Amino acid sequence: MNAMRYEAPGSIDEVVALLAAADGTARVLAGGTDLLVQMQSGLFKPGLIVDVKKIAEATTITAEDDGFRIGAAVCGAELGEHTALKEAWPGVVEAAELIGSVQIQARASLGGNLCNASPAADSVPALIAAGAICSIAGPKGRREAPAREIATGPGKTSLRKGEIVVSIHLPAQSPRSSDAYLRFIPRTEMDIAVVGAAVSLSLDENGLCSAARVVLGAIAPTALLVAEAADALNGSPVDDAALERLATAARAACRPIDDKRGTVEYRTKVAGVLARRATGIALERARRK
Amino acid sequence: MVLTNELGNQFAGGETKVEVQAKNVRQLIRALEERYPGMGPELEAGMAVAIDGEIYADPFMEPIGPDSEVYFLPRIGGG
Amino acid sequence: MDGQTRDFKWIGKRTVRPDGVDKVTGRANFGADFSLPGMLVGKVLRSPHAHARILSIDTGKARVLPGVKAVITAADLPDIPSEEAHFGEDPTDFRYVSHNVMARGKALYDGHVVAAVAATSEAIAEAALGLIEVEYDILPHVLDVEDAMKPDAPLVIEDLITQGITPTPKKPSNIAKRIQYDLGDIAAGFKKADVVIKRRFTTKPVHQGYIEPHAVVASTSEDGQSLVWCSSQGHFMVRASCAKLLGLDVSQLRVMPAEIGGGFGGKVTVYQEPLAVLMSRKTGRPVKMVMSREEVFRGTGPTSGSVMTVKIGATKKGKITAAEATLAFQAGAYPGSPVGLGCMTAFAPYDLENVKTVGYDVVVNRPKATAYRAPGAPLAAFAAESVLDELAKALNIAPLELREKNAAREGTQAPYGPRFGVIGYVATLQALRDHPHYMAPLGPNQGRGIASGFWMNFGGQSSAVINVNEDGTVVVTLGHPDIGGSRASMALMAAEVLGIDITKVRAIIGDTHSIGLSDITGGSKVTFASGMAVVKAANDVTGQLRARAAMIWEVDADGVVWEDGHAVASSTNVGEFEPLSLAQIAAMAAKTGGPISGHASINAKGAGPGFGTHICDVEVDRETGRVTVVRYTAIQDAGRAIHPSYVEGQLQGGAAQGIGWALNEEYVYGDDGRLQNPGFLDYRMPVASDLPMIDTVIVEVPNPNHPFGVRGVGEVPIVPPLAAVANAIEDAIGVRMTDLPMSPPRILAALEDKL
Amino acid sequence: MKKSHVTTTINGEPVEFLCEPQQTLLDVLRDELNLTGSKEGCSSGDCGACSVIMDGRVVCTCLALGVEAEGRSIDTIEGMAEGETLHPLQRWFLEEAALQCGFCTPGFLVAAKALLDRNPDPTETEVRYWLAGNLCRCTGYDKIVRAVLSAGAEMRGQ
Repeated sequence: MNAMRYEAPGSIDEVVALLAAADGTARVLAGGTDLLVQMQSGLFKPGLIVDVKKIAEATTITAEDDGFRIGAAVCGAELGEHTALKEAWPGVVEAAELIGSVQIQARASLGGNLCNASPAADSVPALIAAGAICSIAGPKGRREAPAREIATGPGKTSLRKGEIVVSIHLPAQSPRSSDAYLRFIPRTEMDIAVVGAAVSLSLDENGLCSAARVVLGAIAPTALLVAEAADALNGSPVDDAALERLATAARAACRPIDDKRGTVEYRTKVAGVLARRATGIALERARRK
Repeated sequence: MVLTNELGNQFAGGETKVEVQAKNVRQLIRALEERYPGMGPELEAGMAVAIDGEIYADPFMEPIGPDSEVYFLPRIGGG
Repeated sequence: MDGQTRDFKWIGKRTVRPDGVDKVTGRANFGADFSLPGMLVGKVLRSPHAHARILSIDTGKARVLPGVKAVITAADLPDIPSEEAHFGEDPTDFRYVSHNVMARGKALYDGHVVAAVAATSEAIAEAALGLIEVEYDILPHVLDVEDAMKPDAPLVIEDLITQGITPTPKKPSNIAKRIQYDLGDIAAGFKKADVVIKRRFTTKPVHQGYIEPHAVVASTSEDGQSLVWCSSQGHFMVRASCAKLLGLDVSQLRVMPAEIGGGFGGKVTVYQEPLAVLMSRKTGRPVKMVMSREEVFRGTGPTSGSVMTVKIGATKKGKITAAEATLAFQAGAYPGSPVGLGCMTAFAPYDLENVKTVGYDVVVNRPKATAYRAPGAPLAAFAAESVLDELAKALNIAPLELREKNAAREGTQAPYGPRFGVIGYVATLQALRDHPHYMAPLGPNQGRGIASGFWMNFGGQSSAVINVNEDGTVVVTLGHPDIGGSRASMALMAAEVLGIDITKVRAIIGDTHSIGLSDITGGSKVTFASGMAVVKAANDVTGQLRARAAMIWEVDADGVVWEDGHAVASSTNVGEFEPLSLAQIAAMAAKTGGPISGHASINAKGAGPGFGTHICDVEVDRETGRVTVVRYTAIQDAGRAIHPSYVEGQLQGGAAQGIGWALNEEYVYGDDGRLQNPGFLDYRMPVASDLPMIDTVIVEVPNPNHPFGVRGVGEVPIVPPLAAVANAIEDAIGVRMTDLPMSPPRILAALEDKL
Repeated sequence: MKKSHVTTTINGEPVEFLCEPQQTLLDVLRDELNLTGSKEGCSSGDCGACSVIMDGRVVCTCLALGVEAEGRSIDTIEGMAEGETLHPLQRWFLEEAALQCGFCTPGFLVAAKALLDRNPDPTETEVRYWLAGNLCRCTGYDKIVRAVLSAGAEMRGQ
């Protein structure tokens, strides 16, 4: 009977040590809203669970060189209650808050959402659009990596054995800049995204788009940073013509699969629609900044 | 009285409108059994009966008037 | 007891339900909330294949695993003969029920039970399942109803001969039964029509979606007596099924009704109960079996998916001259889909001269279809009410007006034969015309649809006992499990007849040893049938109370009447007596003959058919195809609303299930015949934020056959929504959706085809 | 396998229990502590019938481990009434017939309490989105939302 061991260490170093010593079926527990579903459905039975919720660095939000360092285990609800973070990065916060119900929001974390590496993860496109950088601890010490490089395929990450994401840093928000995230689900809550679209953009003094990042979710094995979509916005007044080019570029980038949540054709069409709408929201927010 | 299409086909050579003399359901089923051998058990096993619009799920001695309209129906269930 | 006209003291009051406090405090015990000392955990092994012959099952390793106390397969259950099963349900066959509970020879669907174990812990039971080696010969499977009807289709049941076809076919097929109802001359009817609309519809299987998974605890003592706690829609049905499947006397089984966490028809049959009883008998220890949500979806009955064709013809003035429907329903692995009921109800709200409905009950490699709230009617109404709407547009007549022109009334001949008695369909149409929703303005991309629905409702066997306690309080014991609030209604009816305060009345559900046999809770029959039994039992009590008062007053019993909860001398020449209250008489019960108890066990007849008309506004996002219900009103004839809140609750709950069925609910199968969405994440039922408030209008056209005029209300509400939503979508974007669910991808595709 | 010893607070009272590390908090509440008010509808966090309030936030106990309760404060449905007097939400659910079968009711009450504790005057839409994680198949949600709004009004002294 492969009984499971549970540890809740007080420091990152202890976590790294535990993971390094584990026989390989170890898992990190933050919110557990993906991990426990997988365990309950008998997908796998980990030999060791390392709970990181006792470690301050992983469970706090701190302002850092006027950006934000978010603990990997901070839950979505807490992000929603952080007014300064919500003011600076509304797109990231609304993406985190769309993950599941209020009950899930009380537990689900950005680190968990990122490392579970689901192609349809809601927070990941917004993190990538915001240019988030992850702080990773492992047997060989600390390193940093952009959020974009974490997921490498469905359920697969670039983390080496024994490494964990400790916190996620969001850069300072520049003036006349904002972000937004939208997803499509058949109902109004509780579904996994059929398509997700995150946009972050900046405007220059006369309202032209000076920088943009457009990231789509659930339309490829990992979240996809679509350069052509950003090019469609850069230098434009983000008018209808630009939005049309953006939508076309978004559709062109899609490589979705057919599954019980959506068909290739449907996801591609809706990706264009959401990219446009998310850009509209980000634009409107940026103008108000 | 009127038989369901299914019964009519199976036992009465497709005929569904039948005139029968009977004072209650039991006598009716006996009369039908005589005229169309094999129909009796089928009626008793799983059929409800409607007499002048009233549906009886477990028919037995319900009275039938001289010019009553009688229908046999499958037992009505629910969920 | 003429309960028709005079105003009532208790009937119609919105009292708190007797089982309410326990439910809001978490005290109420549902199926999985029981546990007993020494209890084992039971688990079943399910076939992973859509269709396979079972060559061998090797349970050797599982049996010897420490902690495993019993391992059973079909060999441990008697191979019982075919026999019709009747519990107020569509007739099924005990042999098929047994094969569905435990596969015999062949596993017919992904999730079909092939073995079961009982062990000292869930972990050990799970491990034991892993040690059972089953050798399968995988066979070609068929899921789609039309494919299954083809002559060369793989046979789900090798020796199945179609019933209802003469001469009886020789060659076996997947068509278990053909059903036909006729009225008048269909061909002549279509000749007289100026406009004829014909449409083909398809729907997917949907699940009842009750939040409580099936759960049972069974315990057997050495004298062969089994105690069973389970949540079901009929503990007498559970008793009878277990007895039949295990070869026991029904008296060897005492089934206690736990609170039931929703059923909607899905719990009118047995799944694990016989296995838990069998394993408790083999081990001499209690066995608890609780399904996981995945098991509920894979292994318990959704209602049928279907392919339907409806053709309706009408004159320019909007008189329907002919209506024809061909319905093919999936029955799942064993015969018994509700296609017959679909045929009977498709056109029932309308006064038609010429009708022809043909139904095919088709077996496929899917879980056995089980009843789901007005079984078959929502499908048939989706097709019929959609074509009616299209006909109205073609004739340039308002959909409501077209229905008014053809509405069924008293004396109308139903498509399945008998003439309707007093019915309230026209009253629901009038209530719709008067309702502010009907003329309210609509916004951009919004549309409005209406649809009507019918269910014949059902009576059946019902028992009630009313015991008068020594202090004048009263306990009403009933035999049907209470899901929707029937204990509240029974208490109200008892209080009304006895004339005492509602707080003096407790209503409980008796177990199979302590109350007379009662059919399943379903067919919208409980308030109707149980109500009749309660009224009869209450009259039995008042009769005894009058006799006791007569004894106290030393007068003849005929001289005493029961009024407002008191024995009263019928006239002054009987004598001058102070009226005696129920409590006063109860206090003297010992002296006047012993405890006072009223009984009634009846087969309730004269169930009044129910009619409903719904109106729905939707908004469609043309760029993504998402449909949002922005306003919904459900109107229904309840005959008499005993407890208005719970009648409203039935209308609102049925509408919500219908909306889910219309928009997003479906079983998704892979090409391998395996279910891909056995969970609440991807089986998309409506959540709170998906729906608006659901307004209700209760019309009351009393049913003359019931002391208080009651008609069943539980099932009609799910019949209209499918078409109401479809008609609203057509009104919003001009696209006639004929396939369910009307999910966003399908709406978007239909919009693009239209461009 | 050695069980873990957990010290926690449930409904305001100190509680200790032993549990296997892989046992969920829901299994512990129901099977070890006999608090069967929290129900198991799906074991995947999709139905909300197992909701409790843990450290002020409403969570699904089927997606938390029993050992995670160490040092935390948990409020279940069993602790919602104060002795004989029901919580206003419990009363209004009864008053407005906001339950039929009652299986989802404990989850709804606990979630609604967490809402009103945080947002005493929610709009209908806010109530519906907050309760979107609690599935109900009997009521169509109408009377549940109305009961929460009514209880909120009473608790605000209106």
